[in-house]
Amino acid sequence: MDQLLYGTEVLINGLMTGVMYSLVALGFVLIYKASGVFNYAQGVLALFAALTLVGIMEGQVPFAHLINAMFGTHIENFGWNIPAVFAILLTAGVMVVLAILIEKLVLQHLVGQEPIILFMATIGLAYFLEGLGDVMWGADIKTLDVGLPQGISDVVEQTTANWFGYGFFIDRLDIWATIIAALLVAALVAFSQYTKQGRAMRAVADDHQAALSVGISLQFIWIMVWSIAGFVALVAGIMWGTKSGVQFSLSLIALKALPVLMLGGFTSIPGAIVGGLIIGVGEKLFEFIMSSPDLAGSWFGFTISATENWFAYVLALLFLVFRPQGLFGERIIERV
Amino acid sequence: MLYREAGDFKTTYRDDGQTFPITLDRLGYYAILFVAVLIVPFVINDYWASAVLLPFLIYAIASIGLNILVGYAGQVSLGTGGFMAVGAYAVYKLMTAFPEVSVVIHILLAGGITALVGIAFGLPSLRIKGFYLAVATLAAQFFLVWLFNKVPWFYNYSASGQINAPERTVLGWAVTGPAASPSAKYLICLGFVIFAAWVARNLTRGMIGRKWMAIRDMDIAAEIIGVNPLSAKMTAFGVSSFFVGIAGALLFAVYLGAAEVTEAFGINKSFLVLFMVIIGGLGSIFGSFAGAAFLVLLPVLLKNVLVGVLGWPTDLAAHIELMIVGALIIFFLIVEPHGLARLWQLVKEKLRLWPFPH
Amino acid sequence: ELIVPNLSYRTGPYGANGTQYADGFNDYFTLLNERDGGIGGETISVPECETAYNTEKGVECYEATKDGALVFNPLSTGITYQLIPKVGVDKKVLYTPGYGRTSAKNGKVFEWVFNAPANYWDGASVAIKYLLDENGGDLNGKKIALVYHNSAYGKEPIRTLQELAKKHGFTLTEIPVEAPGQEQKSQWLQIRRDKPDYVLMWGWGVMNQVAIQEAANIRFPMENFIGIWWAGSELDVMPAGEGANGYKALTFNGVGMDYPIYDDLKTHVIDTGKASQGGEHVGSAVYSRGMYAAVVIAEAIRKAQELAGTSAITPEQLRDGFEQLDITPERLAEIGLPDFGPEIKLSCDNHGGSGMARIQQWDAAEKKWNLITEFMEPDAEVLDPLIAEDSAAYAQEAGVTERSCN
Amino acid sequence: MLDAPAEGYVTADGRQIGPVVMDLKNITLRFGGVVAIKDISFDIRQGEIRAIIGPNGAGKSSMLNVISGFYVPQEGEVWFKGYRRGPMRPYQVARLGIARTFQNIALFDGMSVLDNIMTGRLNKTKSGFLSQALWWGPAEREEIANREQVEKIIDFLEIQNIRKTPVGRLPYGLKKRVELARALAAEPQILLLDEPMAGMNVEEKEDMSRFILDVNDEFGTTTVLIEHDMGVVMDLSDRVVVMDYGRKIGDGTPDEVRNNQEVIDAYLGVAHD
Amino acid sequence: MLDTAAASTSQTEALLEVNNIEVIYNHVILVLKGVSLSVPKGSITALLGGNGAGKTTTLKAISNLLASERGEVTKGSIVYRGERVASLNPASLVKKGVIQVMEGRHCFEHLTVEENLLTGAYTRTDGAAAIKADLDMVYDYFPRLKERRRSQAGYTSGGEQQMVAMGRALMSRPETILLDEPSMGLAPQLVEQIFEIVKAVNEGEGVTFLLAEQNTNVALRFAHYGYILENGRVVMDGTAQELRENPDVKEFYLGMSEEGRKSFRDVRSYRRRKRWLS
Ligand SMILES: Nc1ncnc2c1ncn2[C@@H]1O[C@H](COP(=O)(O)OP(=O)(O)OP(=O)(O)O)[C@@H](O)[C@H]1O
Ligand SMILES: Nc1ncnc2c1ncn2[C@@H]1O[C@H](COP(=O)(O)OP(=O)(O)OP(=O)(O)O)[C@@H](O)[C@H]1O
Ligand SMILES: [Mg+2]
Ligand SMILES: [Mg+2]
Repeated sequence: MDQLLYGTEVLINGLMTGVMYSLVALGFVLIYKASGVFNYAQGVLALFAALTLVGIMEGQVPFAHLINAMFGTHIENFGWNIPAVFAILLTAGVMVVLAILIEKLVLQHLVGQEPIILFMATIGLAYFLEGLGDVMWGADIKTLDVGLPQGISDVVEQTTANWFGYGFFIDRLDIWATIIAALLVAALVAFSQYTKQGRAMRAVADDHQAALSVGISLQFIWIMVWSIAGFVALVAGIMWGTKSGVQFSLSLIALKALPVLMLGGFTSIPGAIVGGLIIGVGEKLFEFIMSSPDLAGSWFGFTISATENWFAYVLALLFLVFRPQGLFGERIIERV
Repeated sequence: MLYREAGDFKTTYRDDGQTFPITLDRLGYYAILFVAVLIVPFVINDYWASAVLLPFLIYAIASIGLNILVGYAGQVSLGTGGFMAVGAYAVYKLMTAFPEVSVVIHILLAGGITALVGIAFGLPSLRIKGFYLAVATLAAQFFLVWLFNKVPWFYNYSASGQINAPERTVLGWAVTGPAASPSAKYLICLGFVIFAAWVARNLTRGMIGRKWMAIRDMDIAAEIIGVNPLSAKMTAFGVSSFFVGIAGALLFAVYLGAAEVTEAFGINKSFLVLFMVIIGGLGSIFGSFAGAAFLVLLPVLLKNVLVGVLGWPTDLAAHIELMIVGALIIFFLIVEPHGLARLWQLVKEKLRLWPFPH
Repeated sequence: ELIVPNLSYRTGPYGANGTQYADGFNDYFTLLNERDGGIGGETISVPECETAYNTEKGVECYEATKDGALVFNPLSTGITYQLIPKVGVDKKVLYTPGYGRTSAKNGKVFEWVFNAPANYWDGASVAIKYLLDENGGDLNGKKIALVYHNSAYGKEPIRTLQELAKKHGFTLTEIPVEAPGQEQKSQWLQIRRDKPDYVLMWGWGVMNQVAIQEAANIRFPMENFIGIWWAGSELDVMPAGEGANGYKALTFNGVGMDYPIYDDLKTHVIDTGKASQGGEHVGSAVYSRGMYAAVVIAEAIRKAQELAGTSAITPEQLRDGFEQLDITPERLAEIGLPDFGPEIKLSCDNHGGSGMARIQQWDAAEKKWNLITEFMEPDAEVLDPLIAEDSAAYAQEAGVTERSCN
Repeated sequence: MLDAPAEGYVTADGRQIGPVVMDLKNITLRFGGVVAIKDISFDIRQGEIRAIIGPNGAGKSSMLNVISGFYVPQEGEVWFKGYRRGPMRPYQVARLGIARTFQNIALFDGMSVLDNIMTGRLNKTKSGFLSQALWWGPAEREEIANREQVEKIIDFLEIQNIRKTPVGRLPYGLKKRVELARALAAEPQILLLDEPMAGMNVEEKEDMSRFILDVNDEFGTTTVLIEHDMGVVMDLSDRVVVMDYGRKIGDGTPDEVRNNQEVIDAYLGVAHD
Repeated sequence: MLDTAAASTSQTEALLEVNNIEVIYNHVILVLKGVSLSVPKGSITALLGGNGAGKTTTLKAISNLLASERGEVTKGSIVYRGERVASLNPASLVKKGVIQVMEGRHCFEHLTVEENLLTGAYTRTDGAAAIKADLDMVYDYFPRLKERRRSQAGYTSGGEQQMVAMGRALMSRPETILLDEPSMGLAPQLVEQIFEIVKAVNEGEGVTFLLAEQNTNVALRFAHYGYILENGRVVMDGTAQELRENPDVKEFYLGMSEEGRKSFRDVRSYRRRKRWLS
């Protein structure tokens, strides 16, 4: 009985974690859908956005370190504090500028190239942004607080304690993440399915040349999606940054988002959410069962742990064997 | 006309099928081989060996391996780090279990074991394609690393989970272990590089290579004209992993001497080798060398210039180095998406026309 | 001129910590050069090389800085393992305070490696010692969980803790966290269910921040949560804000700015603009540790010069200096760091010192660490056989014959 | 002529047409709701040129895909040389000696013309993996033998000058020719051609027709041809199947088909000369 | 011959003028070696020539799509309504009314047939009703598309895709359409029909057409003026009438000899009298 309750708690937390993964995966999906580009830099984009947000909130001077090193000055801070809401807006603006630059300097020159080349270019971009983030804002670990609540939700704990005699743990940050993710997904689905821009975006993903030939401006579409993806990255950056501080490792959450994508399908926005939920629950439950002496221990006679890094991928792989395009991905067209 | 092809006629198909059909190329190739085998070992020192030459040679093998898979067979893999780990741990277990057997055999066997593991992880490629496959290969990457970290048998139950290469000799020269001289290490790696390049070249110019390329270019059509996708993909995974395993074995046994799986064979390794393949040129053995050279040399060079020559603080240099490497990758992809190999070819084509523009 | 390369890392997942450590290391030598004109009249040159915590770059850095270098301190267990066999051949000293291969304490096998003042096994033992003290000397029936970085580094204390668990009758639960460790929900839910009395942590990088945050989230009593010294920097606790209040960590060096040396540092290094990175991190926990490593190396150099009767010492002479090193409390006070570290007295067969460490606790309101215990001794009875066993295993594997230390 | 003797006959211009080699019986193929082929039966005789015509989307290419094993019909049987063909993967079908070209050119873009054609000889290659890896005697000998065969085809189709060009760069019409070469290299018993002359001008079509006829003459290769140019179809083929949205609406000699009212309505529009 | 051609077309206003352009692929492969042509407003101009003559390349040069194939115009100029095309990106060219139907269809595979058609209207701003009307018009022209409107374009037959590509171009209400091999792969009566549509659109709405076509027969029946390209050069041009009657054109492009159309079966030797060894 206890195991069942614990299992349920793990499951719910798995769902919540899944939502956090989905936030990162969403950015990938958008860009993939719009350009067929598998944007490895999405994680770094989240890091960059979070760094910028903290920098703006705390009035850090960008490139202070570089300037100081070059001119021997000692500037660090503008000495002002900007409220979170404005800072978020400003950061969103920065992300748009970044999107424009990426389009102008990178994507524009790679029109019509094979997907793997574009993929590689985004890895190059990831390196670049990682370096840029460090040079601009310093490599310190920064604390991010935009006023989101954190920690156990007492309400949930007490209610469940009353009901089941065991209080469930749910992080309030996760609850917020869920709400925000739901809003984002609804907005994005509506956008891509029902608007002209959304249709153009999918057209671009299919065939750059043909899109050009009907007058779709790749430039515009790409700037648009990269801006949106930048904004999604900002949201992901805020969530993850609140949890772990803003630091280099934030960029590695991309690796947690990949199995989510694979499972949900690279091209499906709802897939990113459902995939996230499945992965979140799957990896947490697997870890729970396999590392618990009462479960795996008594069933198999051994326990294993720290499985989460690979289990997500293996789980996604299993799904793919049955549906090679992911759960919700567009069918891969195979014709001759 | 500096570089000429015209007038270089072939009268048999055998001549036409050789690796360097153009005399000038052939001469250049022999010259490089001569320098590599007979001159470099005598002038090599520790720094050059460990900072540049060994990693270059070892990564060249890994790139050839991965190029077979990605460049020739079109199956994108991000599991290279994991497969290198298989090679490393296999050679470690073999070296410690059978100390009397030659390390060369161990390394080849390690390649063979890696090939089997590669084939096993390659099986999903029958269903899964493109980026889905790429991401799926990460399952191999993470699982293998976890496994080697988790199961003490693989690291002979050492307290920390590290593996250390014991000293082994070839023809009386120590090639592994701390006492191995740079030239011995260099020569053994060079030997494997030549072997790998030669085998890869043979495979890719023959029917097997054509099957791979057919699968890469259009898998459905390939199957319809008679390519068995199972055997084509599995041979590609097998051969590729064989080389990658050898590279992993050399990386651990000859180059690093000690390794911890999470650090030495992490996902970054997978990306690094993939980069080499793409920057060098997909589907080109020369490209594998060029890519490996580029990505081994570039950071060393940048570091020496930024820190050594310009005297920047190391952290700034390191961050800017990241930016430069990133920017250069993008730059190269823009200039020539088909890699350094194609760039070289274009240069040759230009030279052929020189001094006329076209 | 004496060369002491600084194999640092200021980028990558652990760059934030690496930066502070490297700054402390650099600044102390800068201070010696600026204030005293070096050591024994020889200026110390500290060429820095970025390893990015990456073993291959570590090897490259080692080779690049090897010429004329005396001693290496790579601040990475992985790179240390790489270098242990190499330094034996190249005859360079490898100094790995508080990290690296624990059994390198055995100087008979590891002639060139020093890991004073404390190693991971010492740390584990001291932590248990502290808990024993807290519980009136009895841990019987207590539950202790070890949350660790699933790598060579994180796995180091397990053997020791298992032995200690047998000896003191507590149960040990091992909870690995796969690097990098951004997501530790499973682990902390497990802790919430199991309700261990204490949690020990061997973490590094983002894993620390997340663990501390998660501990706060599940309202785990922070004073029962003890990290190893690499999980005891300001960087680790700051992101959790108030929640981290009361968190404890081991340390083998003093923290805070209440040491006379900082006056000298200010006049000679910081105010003259010679501080590494502009002196941003002066006084932080990891900075102090970097500085402390430099202090020990400097003292060993001093000793070596004394023994060799020349100021331009060789690595061999430095090794001798290390083996006869004796940093007394008085000497520390003289340096301007009273009570900053334990007494270090090394010998030919003991390359690891006394292994003493103490506990620091985080005060979130003041945003500072407070030292809450004196230096405590590890349990030699448990550790010595382990060290003998592990070093013997290495000796056999690597074909090293023990030297005699008489 | 439809009820020609089982053992074959000789055409007006003196070619030998043999017995039925492939018999398609009651083939039905559906994609979800779309019925691409509805209960179609027809046969192919040894050595003949068999055309399939019909409006766009009629299911001609699908039919070819059924023959080459890429689509598996929901209903119906395929008989080849007197045996019922079981479920087979396309590459196994290819090994039976069925080669084809594709409507939307399916060349291997990354390879040179020569290599593309060499892939056609795939099933004629016997040397093993090791011998290829080490380039031992048999591998090299076989490679050279294959090359000689391929060179003959290259000469035959007059594409010598583009031998080493990557096919991606070739203009459309030449690609079609290379595809034909690749199919020929397999020395097939049955050659399936899906619109081999689309995008060619008259002169090129004449060349192509010549190639098809010569292959047929020379090697007796049975040819199945889909083509929209009625001139070509009527001139080249021995028998014609007409499809219309999945149904078969005609089957017979060019003359019979040409004068079939249903065919005229559905496809030809006007009676062709 | 070129000069007289220029003289004969100069009476009507030239909408599109291509002056002596040279195109190089990949920096080394010279494909067009000085092509000049002029397309009068409201005309149907045909670009004829064998495989690899450079028709597609010419069209792509005009619609500015070469860049994404690593090709570039290195010499000469292309002027549309007095403005140099080089300075425009493909999207603004579409806004100016030039749209291309690409060779090989290039449908958006994952979009449905209807969505494909709607992307054609991407640049239009005249409201949903007008677009709907045009959609109906396209379905009128190609009833088959109406049946398949909900299928993903990737799963439609070759001919259906060709209709989609054509319909998509019509949806943009262009002023000029560059048509690359519209008849390829289409059933005979559909070829006829497509050209009828071209004619209707041309006459009814004054849309100018420049079409590259292999099917010389039909092309010359519907076009007003024709250029023949060989090997990257214009080798002949003239009104459709002139070309139709030119004996060389007759022989090489229309497949007629003095005796009328020959059977394909009777072509006993190759045109260019090449011999093959076997
Ligand atoms: N894989 C598939 N999935 C769904 N529908 C398909 C598939 N393949 C073909 N179809 C449909 O089946 C019908 C017949 O297609 P097919 O390609 O055989 O036509 P076709 O006769 O070759 O036409 P065309 O002359 O235009 O090439 C078409 O309507 C097409 O959309
Ligand atoms: N991307 C490219 N790279 C290199 N060469 C190319 C490229 N595209 C076309 N070419 C070359 O340019 C020449 C002209 O090709 P183009 O496609 O313009 O001919 P075309 O007249 O349209 O022929 P077709 O009637 O077969 O379509 C050909 O020789 C072709 O090999
Ligand atoms: Mg068809
Ligand atoms: Mg063309």
